Order: sequence, then structure tokens, then C-alpha cells
Amino acid sequence: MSDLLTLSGVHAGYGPVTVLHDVDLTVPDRSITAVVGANGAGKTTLLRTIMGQVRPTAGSIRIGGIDLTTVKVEDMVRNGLALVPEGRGVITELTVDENLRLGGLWRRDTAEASRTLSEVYELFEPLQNRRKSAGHQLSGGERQMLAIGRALMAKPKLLLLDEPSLGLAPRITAQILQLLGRLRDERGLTVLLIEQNVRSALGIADHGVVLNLGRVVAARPAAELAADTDLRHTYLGF
Amino acid sequence: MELERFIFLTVDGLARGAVYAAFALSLVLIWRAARIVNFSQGAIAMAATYIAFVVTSMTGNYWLGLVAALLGGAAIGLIVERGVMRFVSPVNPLNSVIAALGVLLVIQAVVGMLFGNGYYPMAVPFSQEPLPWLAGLSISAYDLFVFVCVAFVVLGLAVLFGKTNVGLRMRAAAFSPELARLLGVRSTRMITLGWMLASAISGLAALLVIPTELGLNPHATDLVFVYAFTIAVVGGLDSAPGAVIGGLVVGVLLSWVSGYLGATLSPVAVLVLLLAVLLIKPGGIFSVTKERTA
Amino acid sequence: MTPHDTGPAGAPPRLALRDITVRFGGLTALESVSVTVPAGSVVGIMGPNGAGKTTLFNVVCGVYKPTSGSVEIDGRAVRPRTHNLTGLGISRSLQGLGLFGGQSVLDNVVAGLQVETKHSFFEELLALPRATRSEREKKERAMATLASLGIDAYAAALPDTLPYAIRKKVSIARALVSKPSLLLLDEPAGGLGHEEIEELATLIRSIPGNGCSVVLVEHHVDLVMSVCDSIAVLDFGKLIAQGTPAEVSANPAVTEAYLGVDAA
Amino acid sequence: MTGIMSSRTTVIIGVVGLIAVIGLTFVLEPFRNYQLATIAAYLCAVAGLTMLTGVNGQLSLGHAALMACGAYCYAFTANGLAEQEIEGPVLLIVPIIAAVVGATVLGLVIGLAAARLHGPYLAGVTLAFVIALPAVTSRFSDVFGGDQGLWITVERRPEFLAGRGGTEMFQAWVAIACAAVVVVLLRNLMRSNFGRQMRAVRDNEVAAALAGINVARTKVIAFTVSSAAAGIGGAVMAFMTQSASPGAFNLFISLFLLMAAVIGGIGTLYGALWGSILLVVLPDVIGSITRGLSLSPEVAQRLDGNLAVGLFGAVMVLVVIVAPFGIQGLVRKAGHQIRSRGSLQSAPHPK
Amino acid sequence: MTLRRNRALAIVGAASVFALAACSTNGGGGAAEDVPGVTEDTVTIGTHQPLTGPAAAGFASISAATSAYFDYINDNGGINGRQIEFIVKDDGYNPANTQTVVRELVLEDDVFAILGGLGTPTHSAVLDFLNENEVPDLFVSGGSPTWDQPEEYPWTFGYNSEYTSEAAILANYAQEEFPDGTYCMFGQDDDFGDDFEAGLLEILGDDGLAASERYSVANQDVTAQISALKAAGCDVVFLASINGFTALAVGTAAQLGLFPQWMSSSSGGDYGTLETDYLQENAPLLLENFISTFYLSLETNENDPWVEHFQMVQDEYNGGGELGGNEIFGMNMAYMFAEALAAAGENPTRESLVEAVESGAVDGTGIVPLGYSPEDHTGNLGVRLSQVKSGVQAYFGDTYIYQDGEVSVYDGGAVPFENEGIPTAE
Repeated sequence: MSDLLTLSGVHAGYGPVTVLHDVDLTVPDRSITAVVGANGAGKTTLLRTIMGQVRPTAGSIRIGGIDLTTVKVEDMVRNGLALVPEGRGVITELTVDENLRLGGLWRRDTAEASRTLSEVYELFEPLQNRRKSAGHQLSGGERQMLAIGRALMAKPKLLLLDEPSLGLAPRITAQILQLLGRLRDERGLTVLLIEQNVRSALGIADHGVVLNLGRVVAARPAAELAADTDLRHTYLGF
Repeated sequence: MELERFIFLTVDGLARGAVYAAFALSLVLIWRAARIVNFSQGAIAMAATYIAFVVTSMTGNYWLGLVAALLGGAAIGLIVERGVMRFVSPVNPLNSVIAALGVLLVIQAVVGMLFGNGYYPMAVPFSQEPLPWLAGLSISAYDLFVFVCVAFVVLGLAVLFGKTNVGLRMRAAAFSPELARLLGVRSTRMITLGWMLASAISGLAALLVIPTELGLNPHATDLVFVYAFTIAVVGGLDSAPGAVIGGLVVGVLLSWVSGYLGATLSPVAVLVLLLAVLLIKPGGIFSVTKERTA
Repeated sequence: MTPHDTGPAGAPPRLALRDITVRFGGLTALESVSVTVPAGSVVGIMGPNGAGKTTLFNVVCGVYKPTSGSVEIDGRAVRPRTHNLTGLGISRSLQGLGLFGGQSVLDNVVAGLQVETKHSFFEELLALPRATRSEREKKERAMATLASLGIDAYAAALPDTLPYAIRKKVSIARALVSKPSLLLLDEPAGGLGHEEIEELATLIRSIPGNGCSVVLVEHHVDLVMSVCDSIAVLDFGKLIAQGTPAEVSANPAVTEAYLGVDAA
Repeated sequence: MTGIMSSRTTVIIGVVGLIAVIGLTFVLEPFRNYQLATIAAYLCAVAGLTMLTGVNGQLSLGHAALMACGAYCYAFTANGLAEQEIEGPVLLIVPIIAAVVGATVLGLVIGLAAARLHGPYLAGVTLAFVIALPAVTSRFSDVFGGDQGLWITVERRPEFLAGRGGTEMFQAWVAIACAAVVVVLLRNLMRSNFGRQMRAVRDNEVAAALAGINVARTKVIAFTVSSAAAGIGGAVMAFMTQSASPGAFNLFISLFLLMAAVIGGIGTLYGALWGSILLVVLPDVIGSITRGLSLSPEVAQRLDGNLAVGLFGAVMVLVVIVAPFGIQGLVRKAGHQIRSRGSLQSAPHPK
Repeated sequence: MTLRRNRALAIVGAASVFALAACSTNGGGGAAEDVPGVTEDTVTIGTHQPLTGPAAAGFASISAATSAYFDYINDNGGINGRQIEFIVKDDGYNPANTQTVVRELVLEDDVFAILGGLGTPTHSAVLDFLNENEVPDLFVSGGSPTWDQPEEYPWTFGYNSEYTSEAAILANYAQEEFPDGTYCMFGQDDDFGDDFEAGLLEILGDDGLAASERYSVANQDVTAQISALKAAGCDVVFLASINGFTALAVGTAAQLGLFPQWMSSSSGGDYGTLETDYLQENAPLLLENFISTFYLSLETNENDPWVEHFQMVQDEYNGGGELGGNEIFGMNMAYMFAEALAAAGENPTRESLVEAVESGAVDGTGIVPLGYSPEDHTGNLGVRLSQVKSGVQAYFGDTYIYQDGEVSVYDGGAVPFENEGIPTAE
């Protein structure tokens, strides 16, 4: 299994505050990698750095051999990355349909885009009935589906998710995580997932990475990590 | 007699209101694209009208002038956004207001230096005399032309934003620029496009309204800007339909005020309306969304 | 109910939140939450993102009016208003600092002494002795507070030019300078490194020594566990556990809220 | 540190400076004294505006209207006193006080509304306010004298100043005295606890409220004080020109005041001084340059005024983008550099 | 801190001293023999004119014509061997600006006199200043009776026919010609409108006007006022408006279908200006039968030697454009000053200049007598009516004088053309 995304020696932060220290991370192709860690560990900053919203002060980020450190945010999607932002990042003023269309807009091929759109509606049936509803009329779970569906519209190689469980009932969280597993198995999607909800995340992930105070403190197969109670206590507080 | 006057004032107000609405739309466009209340919009529109004036005088063709106003407006919008506003730190919202005021002064001064501060009469493509077959309404062919132009702008924007991919990108960039970028939308380009579109529309609005006043001069749009600002606030700065309805309402209101209470009072009426709306319903009368935070 | 529900001498708790419910439209941010903060104690509030911790803080600070429930200070029901919190003896440090970027560190800290202003506007306008003397006294007090936190060397600097950890301390100094009886700390550890967090823990532990109670909202579990006398845990706007650090960390509901259930 | 020592020194320097400027009025040509008086009149208003906008973060485009309020109050009072045949210092001082009171009351009213408005909204409302001024004066032209405005009977120069230029010298004295009072009082405020409150509200309203600052009250008082300063400026203008008319306080004056504050260095009284000097001197300098170029009368006429306005506008944009502290910021920076030259141990500021 | 404040203040002080001192040096101007503005071979005078701004529209060409005529005089040896230098300052029709520019003229440029300051509101603002400084304030362009107060303002002389006279003469004519008309008025909301209305009512009686509407120069939308005139059923509308607003009124009325007999004050009734600056190709149609008062030669009268002469000056000294009412007004202004200067003696002083005017040495080039005397500073005592027919504005009927509430016919002729239009001391 080859590595799709590679971070090596990445330092990043906001102005005087360095959040990520010397982060090395690899995301193997067609797998789910979960990054876990307490709040404030730098998980969100990690995603923002990969997507170009925060520029690393040192180190390199590569996807399939392409250096991402100088690629503009709006070109990330053209390099096969799609992000589902924290807090169900739906543009609430736009309708469900418009949100989804937006996800595939960067591609010139309109026929292909409309085919993908119907695929996404198949995948998320609840959205089908709410095509014309504005984003702010959706429930939390529906918004999360919409955000994931919109990311899928881009036909990404790598899907990045920022705390998909946030504020969702455990049952819905479980559904969404299961869906990610299905996408990996059926379509060969590669996923980088950030979660506070350690147990759920490591449950479906292939690989686990523990981040603490901006440093990678463990990177192991997910099952192994989930079983390591010492590590859990030390870095997650429980 | 009284009724006839009432009808006349109402119709006249609608005609003016339609132009103000178009102008207010341009403010709404820029606000939505860049979260900036563009205090230089009046000056941009005025400069675009000078371009139209030059083209019309040289070619003798009104329609070429109209096209020139649209293109010229867009070009000035481009220059102002790319050349100035983009470099203004958004940290303090006052900065963009001050920079826009600076742009206003520069444009007025440059136009004044190029053309002098005198008044130029503006040509109109249609007669401004009342149409006989609309007796009693005092609508002229020019009024109808104005209505058609504004309707065209409103419908055009509705189609652009509602039906096209570019419009969808612009809306996404306006509502959530960072998210839009993550989805591959070139947000900064969309902001520039918003400025160009808005400036072209305001140029058209100025071209329509100036012939009904004393003539083209560097300050021809000062008062129009204040009216348009009021309309945009009344309608809710985020709401395009609000700007259109607000424009018509404010136009009629101003016409009644100047007809029944005295023409000199209309700026006072605008001030009162503006204060009332901002203090009682700060989101604008036609806006249902959250309070504004600018 | 915690064992520290009342103070040592049976005095009423410094802060008591009774059955607080907050709804925004259809969303219930807090549901019937009760927390008490005995005098001289450090109480931590924990919970995953979006659990309602900051909302609870905002209720205490008068930013939100609770839909139902009451806030009591020293046994008296109060309706906090943002700008007279200091009048109630409450200080709050803001999440993400909330410093005044255009003013020096010293001025930032002096700003925390509004409640001490006794002279009138006109005395200031004319720079009468009472106004200038009061200014001088405030500056002295602020310097003393800065010195007690070991950051008096930065008094003249603008906050934005300083390292993050120093700025954190400045915001805590501003909260402490008025010698509050209740200090609300909103995520003080955010953005700090290991050693800085340990230093912060020492600082927080020392605060009750001056007769001040502390409420701490914090993600950083280690810090909360190490400095708090008691901990309340929120999830989905509800209080799911309350007790000593040991009790809370042993509570399965807490573990589940933090770690989630197995999805596979 | 801003200890007692420096405060006392500043006062001494201020007094010496004031005496120097008054001494200057004895050597200047009458027209230069008139310009000096104009600078001082602008300084009153610009100082008020720079406090409001720079220190408190409220942007007003309506200060010309507040100046107008001061000017009209001055006019009503002075003419009323003159009708009672009251002369002497009363005819000078009472109208100025009336101007302050009038502008304060109006400023309080606007300030109450302004406290609820932010950034561009406040700017828009105050803009409408200044636009509405001529409408008010012409609607109630029997009171305000319409576009023409009011003539004012003003206190004449004292007898010992009789002769050519005496009037202008007297005008300069009055204007400088007023400006000095305004600047001293505003300086007191900006250095006091209230100044800190204003800055806190500007920087972070939520944090200010949490620190115990009544945000709305602070904004209202700041607007009111700033209005009073503008009112004095208007009164001085009225005294100098012996008239109060809407044209003298139009939108352009408002923009000029803002320009002076921004270009001089927003939020500082020194900046207000720089800006006010610039407002008067720059158009004059540009005027003499263009006159010296022997341009055709038509071209000269186009450049006249426009060139200065365009330059002001461009500089204002540049200041916002590259030099947010304006002239005073540059002066300060230059001062720092001069002082740090030679002292190599002062390491460069860490990035 | 102390050091910095010190230095900053010192810099402030130094800079302001420098700035002001630097400006001072270019002031002054060498006045000979204690007479400001007069040297061995020059006389410097100044004026304030609205060259910019909305109210100014249509007046900018006046001072250009005045300058051109002075150039003509200077090329022909000047007056008493002195060249006349004429400084024109723009006040934008804003009284506050007038204050500044006139002070600049008097205090910095040391002018000998102010000539033809334009506008009632503007010039009112400097009336006290000029008289206090004893500066001759000649031939103010504005028909306010304010200028005619020799007791209080001995240095100020009016020029235009007073608004009240114009109005009375127009009203008198209207009563004769349109006895059954519904009379209305549209006027500026200042002294211009007020004085004009007073003159109308003097003749028409207190209830003589069916409607009287006012405009403010700040608001260019006059639809409401004109629609009110229409509602009142006006068929004769008197205009007390400046040129721009005359054009707006006439244009708006046509839009509203109102076509009354217009009767305008001279201040806003110049056909040439209305046509070129505002109405353009619509002018002949809209202004057909338009009546206006005047007191100078009309450019349409090519047999008038003054017109012929002015046309020559226009061609040679003023770019050769079309000669219009403004140009004639401006050149006449120059001629009148030259007359006064010639009569003020070999070594003119401000006192002798005023005496010369009061002695009746100034006749101007017009068709109406000037009333200057020590007791009277009025200027033109009356007007003649003109009417536009097929795009040509021409005088008709008698010349009238309005004195003591009575309109009477004046039967003296126009001022004869002499000495190539260069005044000499008689």
C-alpha cells in the first residue's frame, strides 16, 4: 500500500504561536487514518495546514508526489483534496442543491458533474427530498451529510474530515463513520479523519495517530492504539 | 385635482425610485461580495457617466455611450478593487470606509481636472415629455426606458445569481469566502467580479438619473449616493429584493415629502427614515436574517 | 451535589447556578444545569466541544439571559449585566485573550480596575488632583499585580508584540487586579506549551489563597484534573457528572462522552 | 513611563509653545494670521474627531454639521446680545459657550443613536446628517437664513489693535485660545481613565464590558465631547467669517476634517495639529505652484482646488494602506531612529 | 518619553513657523505710495466669482470676458499709463469661500479694489470686511438693495438692476399684456427670491400670486415645485432663478406639460447661456416667447456699435467664441472700472476712485441710466424687456425705470460708443 499524503517535519502556527512541531505523518492510499488527541492538541491546525489555510513555516506536504506547500487553497480541490470542515461547514444561505453543485463546480465537465450529483443523492437519500431547502433549515445530521456529499462531488482522492461527530448524537456519528468505511471499501477513497471521539474513530480507522500539544506522539495501527490504555491515559486524559 | 397630483407624485417617485434601487443594488452587491459599504460608489458611477458622455459626444450615439458607461464602470470598479481596496486591512472596518472616501476624493478631483467643474447637459434617447396615451399619469418615454433598464438589471442579476455557475460561485464567495475557497472557488476573483458588476450597474443608474437633474458634474451623484445608501440600509444590506422594493418605497416617499411638505425637506426625510430603520429594525425592513455585525 | 456545597463555616456558596436552561430558538444549549462554587475553591467545567461550557460562562457574565433558572452570588439571586460584573466581584478572562491591542500591557491591566473609579468625568476632563491621584494609584496596583505574575517587565509593551504565554498572563492579571471574589477563566491553557501549562496550574492553585473562588472552563484535561477541587462535566447541554477529579474520571458517562462509543 | 515629571514638562512645553505661536501673530502678515486662525479653528474640530474616530473607533462624517450647529448657536447668541447692545468680552465669550452647549446637546442626541450603530452605518447616518443640513437651513430660512446663512455681529478687535491687520491678529488670538483649551481638555481626557475606556471599547467591546466598562455610555460621552469640540471649531469659524451658512459646513468640510485626522495620524492630538496645518497650507502651496507654472487660465482653474483634493484623497488612501499612524507616526519613527543611531546595542526588533 | 514629547513639540513649533513664514515671503506685493495695488505702471484689482459648483453654472464666462477687455485696454496703453491686472478667485458660490478668497485678495494680493463680486449671499459675507478695510467694492453683481446703503457701506456700489425693480417692471408689463392671467412665481430661497416677490406684490397686490414656489440650490429636483405650479393653473410664471435653475424649471415644466409665459429676472434669463450650457437643441422650442429683463446691449442687435466692438474684443482677446450676454456683462464691467479709474486721476487712491464713481463719471455701455451719486449706490435704475422669437432674443417696447413704487418709461438713449471703447478722463 503506497502513501497518498506525506507530511514531513511540518511546523506551523499562527503568528507568534507555533502549534505544530515537527509533524511527520503519512496517509496510506485507500485507507482511513484517524488523528486523535485532546482539544488544543493541534488537530484542526493540522488540517488547515494540509489545505493551505495555514502555511507551514518548515517541512513539506506532498500528495502523490506533488508538493502542496505552495498550492493555493482554491487549487487544493484540483489536486484531489476535499475537506469537510469542522462544525458542519454548509453555506447556510444556499440550498442543498446549490451546496452540492458548488462542490463539483471546479470541474469543467458538466455531464460528469450531474452524474456525480445523482450518485450523491443516492448515497444520502434524506437530502434528496430537501433539494430546495436552504442550508439553515437542515438538522445537524443532515448538514453533516450535505458537507460530506459536497466534498464527494469533487471526486477527491483524499477526503479530510474535521470532527464529524461534533454535536451529533452517537447513533448518527456511528452512521457517518460507517459510511466512510463503506466509501473506502467500495470506492477506494482515502480518508484522513480528525476526532476527539477516540473510540468511535479508532473503531473504523485503519491507522491511528495521536497528537499531543502539536506533536505526533504515536502512529500505529488503529486497533493497537485503541487497546493501549496507557497511551490513552497519558495523552487523552482518560 | 388632488388625486391627479397624488398619482403624478407617486409615478414620479416610482421612476426615480427605480434608478435609486439600481444604485442601491450596486451597494448591496459590493457589501455581499466584500463586506464593504462602498462610499466611493457615487464617484465611480459619476466617472462612468463622464466616459459615456465623452463617447456619446464623439460618436453622437447614445447607445454607444450607454455601453461605454457599463464597460467604463466595470473598469473603474476593477481598478478600485485591485488597486486600492484589496490592500486595505480588513481588521478594522473603518479602514475600508476611509479608503473608499479617499478614492471618492481622488475620482472627483481627477474628473474635475479633466473636465472642469462645470455642468454638461446629458443627452437622452427618448423624449422626456409625457406620453399622450398615458394621459394623467405623466409618464414619459424616458421614464419607461428607465423602468425597462432597471427591470433588465434586476432580472439579469436574478438570472445570474439564481441560474448560472458564476453566480453560484459569487454567492458562495460572498457568504462564506473561506469555505468557498476550499471548494475550489477563486474567491478573490469573485470579489473583483462583484465590484465590476456593481460599478457597471451604478454607472448605468447614474447615466439614467443625471439627465433628469441639472447636468453632469463631479458632484452629480453625491445626493444619489446618500439616497441609495438609505435604500440599501432600509432594505437590508444583504438583500437584493430589499434594495429593489426599498428603492421604490423610498422614491415614492421622497416624492410625497417634496410634493406635500416641500422639496427642500427630502434630505431630512431620508435622514429620519435612515435613523428610524437603524434604531428600530437594524437588520433592515425586508431582512429576516440575523442582526448585522459590521 | 459536591461535598463542598457550602463553605467551611456554613456560609452560602460564592456562586450557585440553579437549574439553568438556555434555549436559542429551537436549540437547547443548556438544560437544567446546577453548579455551585464554594468560597475559596477551584471548580472545573469540562465537556467535549459544543457541550455548553462557554454558554454557561456567558450566563454567569450576563451575556445570555437564561430561559429559566437563577444565578446566586453569596446566596443572593442576581441578574448579572456584562458591564457591572466587576461590581459583583466577578472577573472573567476571555477565551482567545480579549486584550486591547492598542494599549500597553499596563493599561490593559488598569482597565480591569474600572470598579475602583471614584472620581467624576469632569475631574478627568480638567485633570483635577483626585483624578490624577486615582490614576496613579491604579497604575501602582496594576504594576503590583503584574509583578506578582512576574511580567512587570512588559508593562510598557503592546500585547501583540509579546509571546502568547505572556499575553495569557496579562489577561489573567487584568482579571485578578480588581481582587475579585470569583474568577472565571475561559480556556486559559489554550495555545500554551507543557511547561507554560504547569506554570499556569501553579498560578491557579495559588488564587484561592487570596480568598477568591475560581471557575475554570478548560479542554486540557490534565490541567483541570490537577488544579480543581471539584469538576462538573457537560455533554449536549446537560450535566452528566459532578464530583472530585477522581470521581469524575472514573465515571463511565464521562468516558463515553469523551471517547465515544465504538462505531464498528 | 508617563510619570508626573513628563506630564509637568509637557505642560511647560505647551505653555511655551502657545506663547511662541501668539508671538508669531505679531510678525505674520494679516492674511497669514487669518490662516493661522483657520488652522486653530480646524484644530478644534479635528482634535475632537481624532479622539472620536481614533481613540473610540466611531467614524463620523457629520462633524461639519456639528460645526454648523456651533456656528449657528454662536450667531443666534451674538446677534441677540448685540440687539441688547451688549458688547465687550461678553459678546465674545457667551456666544462661544452657547456654541459649546448647542453642539453638546446635538452631539448627545446623535451620540445616543450612534452608540447603537457600527462602522459604516454610523458613517452613513452622519453623512445623511451633513447632507440634510442645507435642507434644514433652507426649510427654516426665517431662522437660519437659508443658503445665505446669517450675518453675525461679532466683538471687534480691542482698540489697541486698531489699524491694518489688527482684526486678523485678534482673530488668531481668539482662535488659538479656543484651540488651546480644546486640546488641553481632550489631552486630559485621552490620558485619563476615560481615555482608557474609549480605547478599550474601540479595541474589544466584549472585553471592555467584561472589565466593567459601560460601552454605550462611553460611546455616547465620546461622541458628545467630540461634538462639543466641533462646536467650538464652528464658533471660531463663525467669529472669523462673521457669518454662519450651510455652505461653509458642507460634506467636503466633513471629509476634510476626517482627512486631516487620518493623514496627521489618527488618534493623536499632534496628528490633529499636523492635519489642520496641512488642510490650510497644502492648498495654498499648490495654488502658488500652479500659479507659478503660467498655465492657461482654464487649466489653472481646473487644477485650482481639485489638485489639492486629489492629493489629499490619494494620501489618505496611502496612509490607510501603508502608514496607519500618519504623519505623527512618521515623525515618531524618525525620532526613534535619530535617537537609536549610534546606540548599536539596541537590537533590531525580533520578528 | 519626556525627550520625545519635547522634540515632537519643538518640531511642531518649528514647522508651523516655517510653513507660515515661508508663505509670508511670497505675499506683500509692492504697493507704491501707500496706495495698495497701485504702482507706477500697474493697478491690481480682484474679484470673487463662482467658477465651480452647482449654483455657479453659467457664470464662469463673465470674468473671462472682463479679463479679455482689460487685456484689450492694456494693449492700448492702459489707463493713465497703468496696466490693469485683474485677479479672479473662485468661491464656488459658497459664502465661506468668499470670506477666504476676498481676504486673500485684500490682505495678501493687496488689491486696489474689488470689482463685480458675484452673488448676493456670497458678497454679503464680505461686505463688512471690505468696508471696514476701506476697500472700494465696485459694481457688485447681484440685484440686492443691500449694496445701496451709502451711509453704512460707503465703499460698496451695486450694479445690477435691483430685483424689486425688475420684478415690478415685469409685473407691470404682465398686467398690461395678460390681464386675465394666473400669475405665479418660481424663485430661489434667499434674498433674490424674497426681494423679487416683494417687487411683484408691490404691483400685483398682496394676493396677486396664485402660487409662489422656492428652490434650494442644493437640490436639483424641482419636479415637485413645478407640478405645484401646474396644479395652481399658472399661465404666467415669474422666474427669480439663476440660469441653471431657469433651465431646470423650463425643462421640467415641459416634461409635465406646463407651457406658461415665462418672465425672468436678468440674473437667469440669458438665452445664449441657457442654450449652450443647458437646453441645447431644445432651447428654441422651450424658450419661444420667453421674456426677460436686461439693461445692456443684446448681442443679437448687430447694428449696435458696442456689440460690434465687444465682438472684436471677443475675437481677439477671448478665444473668439460666440458673444453672449455674459460676455457683454463682463466687458461692460471692465469698461465701467476703466471709466472710474480714468476719472480717479493721475495718481488714483481708493478715496479718489470712490469719488469718481459718485461724481457720475461712470456711464457704462448699457441702455439704462446708472444712478451713482453720493446718496445713491444703486447702479442700473431700470430695465428693458426682451423676448425670444425663433431662437433669437431681442429687445422690444420701451425702457422702464422703477422709482418710489412707480414704473415709468425712460426716454434717454443708450450710451454712445466713443474712443474705441477706451475711457478717458473727461
